[in-house]
Amino acid sequence: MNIEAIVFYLFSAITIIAAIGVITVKNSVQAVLCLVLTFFSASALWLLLEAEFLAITLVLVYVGAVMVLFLFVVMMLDVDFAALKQGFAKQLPLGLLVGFALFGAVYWVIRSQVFGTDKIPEPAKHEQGYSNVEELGRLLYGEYFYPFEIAGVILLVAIIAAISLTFRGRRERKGQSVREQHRVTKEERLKIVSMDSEEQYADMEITDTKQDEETTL
Amino acid sequence: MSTLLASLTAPTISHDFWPLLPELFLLTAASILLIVDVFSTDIDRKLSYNLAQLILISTGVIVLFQFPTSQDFLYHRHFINDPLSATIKVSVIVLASISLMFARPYILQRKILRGEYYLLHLFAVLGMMVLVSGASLLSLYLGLELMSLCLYALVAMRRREKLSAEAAVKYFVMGAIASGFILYGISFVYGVTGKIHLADIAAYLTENEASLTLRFALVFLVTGLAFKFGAVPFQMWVPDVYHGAPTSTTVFLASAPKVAAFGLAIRILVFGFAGILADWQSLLMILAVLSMLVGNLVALAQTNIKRLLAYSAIAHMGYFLLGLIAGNSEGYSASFFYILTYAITSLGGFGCLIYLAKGQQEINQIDDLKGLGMRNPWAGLLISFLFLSMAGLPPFVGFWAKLEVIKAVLNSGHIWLAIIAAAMSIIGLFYYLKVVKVIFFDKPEIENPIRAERSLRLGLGITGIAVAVLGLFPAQLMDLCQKVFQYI
Amino acid sequence: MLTQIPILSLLIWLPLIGGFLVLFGPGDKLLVWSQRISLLVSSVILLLTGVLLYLYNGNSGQMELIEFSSWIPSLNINYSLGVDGIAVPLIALTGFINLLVVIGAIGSIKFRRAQYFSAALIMTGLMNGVFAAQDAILFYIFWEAMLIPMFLMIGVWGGPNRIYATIKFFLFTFFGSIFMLVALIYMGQEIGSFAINDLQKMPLSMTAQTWVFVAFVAAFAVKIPMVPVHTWLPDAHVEAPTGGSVILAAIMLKMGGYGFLRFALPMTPDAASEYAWILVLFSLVAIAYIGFVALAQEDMKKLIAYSSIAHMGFVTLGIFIIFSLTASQASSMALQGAMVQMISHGLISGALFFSIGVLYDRVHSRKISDYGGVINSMPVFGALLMLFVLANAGLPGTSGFIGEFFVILSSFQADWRIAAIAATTLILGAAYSLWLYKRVVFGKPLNETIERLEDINLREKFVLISLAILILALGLYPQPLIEIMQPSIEQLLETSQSKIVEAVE
Amino acid sequence: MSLTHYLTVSAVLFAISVVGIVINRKNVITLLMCIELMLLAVNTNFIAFSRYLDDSVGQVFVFFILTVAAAEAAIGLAILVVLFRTHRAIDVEQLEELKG
Amino acid sequence: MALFNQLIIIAFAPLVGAILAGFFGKKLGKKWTHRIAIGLVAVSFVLSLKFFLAFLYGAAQPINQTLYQWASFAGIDIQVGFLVDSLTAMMMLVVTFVSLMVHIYSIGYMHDDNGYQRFFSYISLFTFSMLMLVMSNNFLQLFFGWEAVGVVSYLLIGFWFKKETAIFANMKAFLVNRVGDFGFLLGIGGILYLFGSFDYAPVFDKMAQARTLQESLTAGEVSALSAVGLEKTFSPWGGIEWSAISFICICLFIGAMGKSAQVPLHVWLPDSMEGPTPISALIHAATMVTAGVFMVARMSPLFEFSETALAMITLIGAITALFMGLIGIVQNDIKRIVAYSTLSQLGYMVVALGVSAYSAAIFHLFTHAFFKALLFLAAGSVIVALHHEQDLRKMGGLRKAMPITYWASLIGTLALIGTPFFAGFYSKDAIISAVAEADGWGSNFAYFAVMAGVVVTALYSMRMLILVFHGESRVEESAKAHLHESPKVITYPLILLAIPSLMIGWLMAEPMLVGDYFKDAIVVHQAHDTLVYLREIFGNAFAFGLHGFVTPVFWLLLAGAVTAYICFAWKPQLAQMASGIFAPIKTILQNKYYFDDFNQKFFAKGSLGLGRFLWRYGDKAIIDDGIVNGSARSVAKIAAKARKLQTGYLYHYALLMLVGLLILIGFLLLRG
Repeated sequence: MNIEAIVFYLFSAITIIAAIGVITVKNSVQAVLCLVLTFFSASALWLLLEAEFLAITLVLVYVGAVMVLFLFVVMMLDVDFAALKQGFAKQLPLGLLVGFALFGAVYWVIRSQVFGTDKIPEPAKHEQGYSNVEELGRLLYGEYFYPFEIAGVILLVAIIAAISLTFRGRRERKGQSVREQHRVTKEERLKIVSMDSEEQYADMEITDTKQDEETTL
Repeated sequence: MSTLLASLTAPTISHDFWPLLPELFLLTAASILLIVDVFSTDIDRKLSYNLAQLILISTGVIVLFQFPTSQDFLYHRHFINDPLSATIKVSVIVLASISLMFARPYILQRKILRGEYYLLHLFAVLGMMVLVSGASLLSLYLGLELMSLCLYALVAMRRREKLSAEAAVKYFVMGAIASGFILYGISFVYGVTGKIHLADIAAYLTENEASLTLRFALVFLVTGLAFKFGAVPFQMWVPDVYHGAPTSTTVFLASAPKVAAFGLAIRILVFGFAGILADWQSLLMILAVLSMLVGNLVALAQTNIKRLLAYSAIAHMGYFLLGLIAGNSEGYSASFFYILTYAITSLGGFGCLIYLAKGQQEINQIDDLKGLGMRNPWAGLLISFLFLSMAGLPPFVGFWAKLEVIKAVLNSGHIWLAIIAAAMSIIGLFYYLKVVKVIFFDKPEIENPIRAERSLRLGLGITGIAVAVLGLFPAQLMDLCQKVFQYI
Repeated sequence: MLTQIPILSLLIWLPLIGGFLVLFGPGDKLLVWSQRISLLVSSVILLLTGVLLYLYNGNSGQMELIEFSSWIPSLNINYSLGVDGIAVPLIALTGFINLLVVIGAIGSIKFRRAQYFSAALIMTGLMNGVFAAQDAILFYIFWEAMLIPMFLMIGVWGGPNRIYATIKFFLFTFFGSIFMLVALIYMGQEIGSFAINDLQKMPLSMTAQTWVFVAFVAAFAVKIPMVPVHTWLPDAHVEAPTGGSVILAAIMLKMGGYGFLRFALPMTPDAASEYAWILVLFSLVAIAYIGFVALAQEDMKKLIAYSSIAHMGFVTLGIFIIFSLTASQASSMALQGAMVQMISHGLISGALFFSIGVLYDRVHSRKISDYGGVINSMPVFGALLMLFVLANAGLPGTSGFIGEFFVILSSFQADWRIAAIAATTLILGAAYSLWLYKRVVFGKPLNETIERLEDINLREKFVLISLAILILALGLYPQPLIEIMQPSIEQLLETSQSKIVEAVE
Repeated sequence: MSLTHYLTVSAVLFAISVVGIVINRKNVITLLMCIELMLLAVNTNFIAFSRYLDDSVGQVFVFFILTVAAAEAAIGLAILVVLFRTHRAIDVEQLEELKG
Repeated sequence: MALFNQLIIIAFAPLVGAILAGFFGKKLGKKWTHRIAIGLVAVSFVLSLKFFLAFLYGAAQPINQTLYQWASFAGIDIQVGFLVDSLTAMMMLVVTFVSLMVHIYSIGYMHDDNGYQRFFSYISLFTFSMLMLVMSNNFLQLFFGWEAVGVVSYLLIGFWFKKETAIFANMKAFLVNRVGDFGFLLGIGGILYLFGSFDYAPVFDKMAQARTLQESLTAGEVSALSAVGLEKTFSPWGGIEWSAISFICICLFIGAMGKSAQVPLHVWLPDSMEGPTPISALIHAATMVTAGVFMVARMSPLFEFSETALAMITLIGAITALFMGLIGIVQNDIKRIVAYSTLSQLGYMVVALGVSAYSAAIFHLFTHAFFKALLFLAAGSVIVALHHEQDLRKMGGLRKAMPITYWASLIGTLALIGTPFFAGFYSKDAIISAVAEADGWGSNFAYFAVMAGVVVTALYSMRMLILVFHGESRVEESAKAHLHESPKVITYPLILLAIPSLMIGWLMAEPMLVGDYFKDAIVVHQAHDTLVYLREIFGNAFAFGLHGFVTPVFWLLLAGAVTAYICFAWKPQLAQMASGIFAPIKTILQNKYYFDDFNQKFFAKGSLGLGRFLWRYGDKAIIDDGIVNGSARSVAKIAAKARKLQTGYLYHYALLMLVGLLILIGFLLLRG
């Protein structure tokens, strides 16, 4: 067994165990950390596969940004994590069954008879001086400029969407909408309630535009 | 002369960007709108709305002006410019425009952020345009994601509404899983063929026998597609999202993305995987039968009109798939016709809920339509047109749609599918009739007539009348649907 | 000059346009306007049917007054119209009944009257379309579209249980016709044309014929209706407003028979001949079984509805007995009988439903037990109803006799036992008709309301008397009608020869 | 190391993510993480293929997936925030008002 | 004027009368209504008489001409036309004459009725229908007339529509007749099947050919029939075969049984007495009920070829003749007695038909029309005089007050019981002698029945005469005060009818019974000719009348009459005693052999019950609730179940998605 195999098996094991951790640990913060670990070890595997740029990107972008965002949200949301006990026991057998079935099905098509070394031998390692980054850059800015642009738009959309969803801004302005005032009907303005004679004015309600209930973080 | 020769022979880096003009225009204009919106002080964002409509219309006009007459692969074959893509683009733009008409009063009443709402619409449209022009699995994926991300956000836009948030979460999670499936499938396609361009994959399939792995990958792709269409058993999100989303979003969600998804399906299945037609045919058959069955049956048990329409949408996807199953250009054009007309119909179908909504009060139950025929005969009539069209009754356009797909499926020899489709449409008729019944036969609780915004009336009028007029004169649209498949 | 006008298109579109005009016109706010327009349009329709009868030559038995324009070239579906001797009388009947329905509605419909008129007019246009269409898909469109106004008519102006009835009606009919659509599409896409003429000529293997035939039967048997898919009819009739019942009974049921003649027989003759015995059997069941069931009814409309089913049994019997007949003479007679029965039943059942409508407008009950001795206060009505009831019982000299007579006699040629069962209608028909009459009209006035009933007014008189005249005229001198139909029936018998081709499959 | 090895690892990851989604009844965040896992599996697949096919396209694809996944995560978390604001919880089991 | 135009006038004049009276009666007023109606019927009568006389003196040839083409297609021609031969001419005479008398009589009888004009319209219409029936030259028109008279009879029985019994009786009459028509229609179906035509002429031609063959070759019936292509048979079920001719004849006779009220389809006739008396005379005695007899005689070429049918006819006729007469003895309603007498006499006619003595039957029909109409009208006269009292027990001793009526009744009764020289004698004696001659199946019983019938007839006839006109008056005081003879419009018809009742027998017996008056209309096979003996002994009418006094028939008659005299006039206690002794028989007779009860319980209640059962369980329970709503329900149930799958939980959704994926994968793997 060469060093490559040892590294492969080591990081594969870590990846898988950490991934299992992600879905099993009770605490969300721990889960995020497990995920971080998964990413780390996965990036190691990617390095084995000579995808240096992506491996580093994974660590930088994913672990550095996305996972931090996750952690941030987990921390920010005032979630009672005690209440979020993992109650998956009931689903577990079924889930495992499905998981195994899925894995079995996938394995059937990737088994070594299909993708073994005899079928697809590992290509030679890249020569010295080969730059993965350069290669990718050439592709991205050349052949793949069109998808690249779209990816940019996607990020823009993500910004807009995320902001518009979470943006709370100023409290709703107390501005008038002439349109709404114009359209209000008699029924909406005044609700006449039949009432007893002694409580003359008590039951009379004026239903105006309802004030939206504000929620705070 | 020599320059011309040179340009032909030399590996050129420069590109002709004219075919991309609609997308570029839309993107640029949307970005401008973004800026304009930021600086707008009008609480109603009237300007933004008008601009958004203007942008859509202009984009549509641009597409029409450079309507392609041939099939061109551009930009390193990531982009395809053909009549099919142009037609879908135009129809998506039209649908989006009408759904904005419906959306405007709705979001105004509910204090949904206006500018962003329009923007997300525009970007969703952009995503769809990218999607239908995608010639590689990568550009298709990106287009799909662009569209989906906008839709996720649009579903969640009614931020104070519990149902809206719930729907958004469900939609997002399920959608992400579906994307994951598609990607997983794509990874295997790439792994087996080494290609991500549709044309290359098609070429690979003509040269090689499809391996089990590739067909396996196909299942994942079909699953993803089925999810986007909302075909059984990947339909679970449909009723919940249609129900929980703001109605204005539902209007959009139920129309334009379906057409775009049709483009996606054609690109993947026909442009890429025509070589293993028999495989995806049989997969789609299962989906179609299940969709027709489950959609119609469960719709029967609904009291909530949005859910009813959602299940009916599921059922419609079953019928729609029949055309694809036929596996020839006649079938594809039948499906295209089906999805186009269905989109218009469902636009109106959901739109009418906005039309009927009164202030903050939502229309949810079928019973809320009570006595509509009396309160506003015109609206009652138009809405019944829509529902009867969905039921596939002549002389409305839904009839032709059903006729075409049934013809296509009969043509391909699957008579049993046609019979199931026919049998299921009986159940379908029942719940549509229930709605028509409520509109015309039940006594309303409130007698006063409905006053609706002009844009609502316009939207409902356009869809309702389109359903009837297309029903009487479907030939042009049918021809168009056939023409766009002439390159296949 | 008359030959230049597209008479069939006019017959279809004029009522449709008129109907929409009334619908979108001022409605009940300007009721007089709506009424006048409806009456005007209806009269013009009747006039046009007169023109149609004049223009129709009918010696060849072929389609005449053909109109053709391309509609959907990609599917080869065309706007193609034409009539033969089978369609012409039915169109004439439609125009006539429509006018009566409009006139009848003036007094008896109390709300949303303009919409009622428009529903009646639209339905008339669509029904004319059904009879005139020469393209299978065009036919289907009219066939289905017609359900919508009828659905609304029953649902809006119907009785207490109208919603159940109208949905049942719609679903039943749709259930049948959707399979017919599949069959038509199947045939159409096999030969690439939906022209009825082409479909009739198209060779089909026995298996294909069987399936197509089953689909046709599903559609037409429900419509006509045959036992055991008849149960929508009593419900629909009972709940429908008078005009709705009249249209339903007088014309819509005929479409089933028309469909059998136009589609099932010529397109799938071999399958039809193979399975004719089943349909004959069910026709006989309809005649005998429904006769007894009608006897037990306590609701006037239901009774008439059941009697309609029994009478339509003669239509199906006449149509399908031809496969057991060897003499062409007898086949002609059977089909003539079926056709005459359709026309005559249109008149008689229309008249009966109008009569019940007259009573209902006054007493607001359809229960037989709420009546008795009506003749004391309504002698003219009683006399007319007597005629209708007797015609319903198949009295010679009225139109009700001819169809039954022909069908019984021709089925005698096949097997006297069939004729014997069919002839039980003589007894049963008389029993339920006369018993109804006895309970409702004869006797001492049941109560004060009955005693004070007003006899029919001028409008009702017009409706009932014009029907009575036609019923008698047809009964005493059916030859003109028979002459119109005969060449087409011959033609039909010719096209209904075996066309089996064992296609290489 | 054969291709199968790498693919198997990613298949395991894929299966784990799927099982995670199915068995998780409480926390929506976990769902989001499972989705990230799923994408990781996909990416690993792509990179492995890319390596063994000796073709950079796979890596380019992964690049885009990473981009999209980031955007997706952003929107997902935004939705999560919205959810939390309305429900005061991110409990999956509470998300059952829409059903039937 | 061409003969054919005269025929048109004969037939349609009453129709015009009916239309005028019916639609314009209110405007015309009573007087003009009856003037017009009577005038038009008189026209018919005069022309009919002319035709009759022409045939009587052998100066006319049968006329067979088409009026118009009713329907014509594919080689089938159905027309409306007239066939007038001696038989028709006689029937026309009877119909128009009796009708005229009844018209006149009705002026008095219906004087105060609100429906005066309606009544005239109806009876004119009836006359028209009856004429169409007898003058028809084809089966369709025959059926038309057949049904039309039934309808008018229906209308007239229910003329007093407020009377519950009347409107029950008329429905019963119509329905029972419809049972007969059922057979009749099948018979017509058989005719068309066998002969391919509706017209009489080709049918009779074919039969004549067969007969010639049979007689010349002395071949059997079957071979003669097969020689002309009529050997077809029907098989009701495996193995059994009926000859087509027999089948047709029996079917036609079933029609005749309905119309001519033969057991067991006789039940409607007594009840039909609920109608006004004039129509009982016209329809239910003289004309309509004899239509069956007429029809069988008209079809004699057919019936002659069916021994089976003839035997059946004999049997049914004999039963009717005897047993219906018996019921007459115990009746107390004056009209019902006459009605049962009519039944019995119809039985005589039918027996005669059965033994192939068609001319005897028709002759009896002829004479019976006069004297029975006379009896009815006389009874009507009594009823009017007593203010619509019909119970014998409230009459008696009316001879003084109503001499004309009395004498008319007496003549009628004597004619009915067959006193020599009266009209009934000739016809009845002819029948009895023919039955005596007959040797067909059942003829022995028939002979017994007709002989016993003579006694019975005498008994009930004399009983009625005695109880009404003789003895103590039992009339109620209120009526007694203004008891007087009926007005002239009533008595004149009585007188006019009494004349033929007296004389028509010896005037007509010679040409009709033994002569060749019917030579062109009635066909009798030589082997069946039962009137041979009569022809031998007849001599002339006077001699035959004298001969009548020495036949056993006369003594039987006398016995009956004397018994009646003893029991009801001389010693009424005897009647009491007899009714005590024969109590069980009396009960049976009073209950009319329980036919009505059986019909009511079995057929009426039974069909209604069956209808209800089929409706409730067939239509409602099985089809509607079971199949239609049941499938709707189960679909709804499945839908509700399927709906539960949408639990709302994300993990279920994901799970289902995965399962779906796995299913698709599995499917693909299985597909190979």
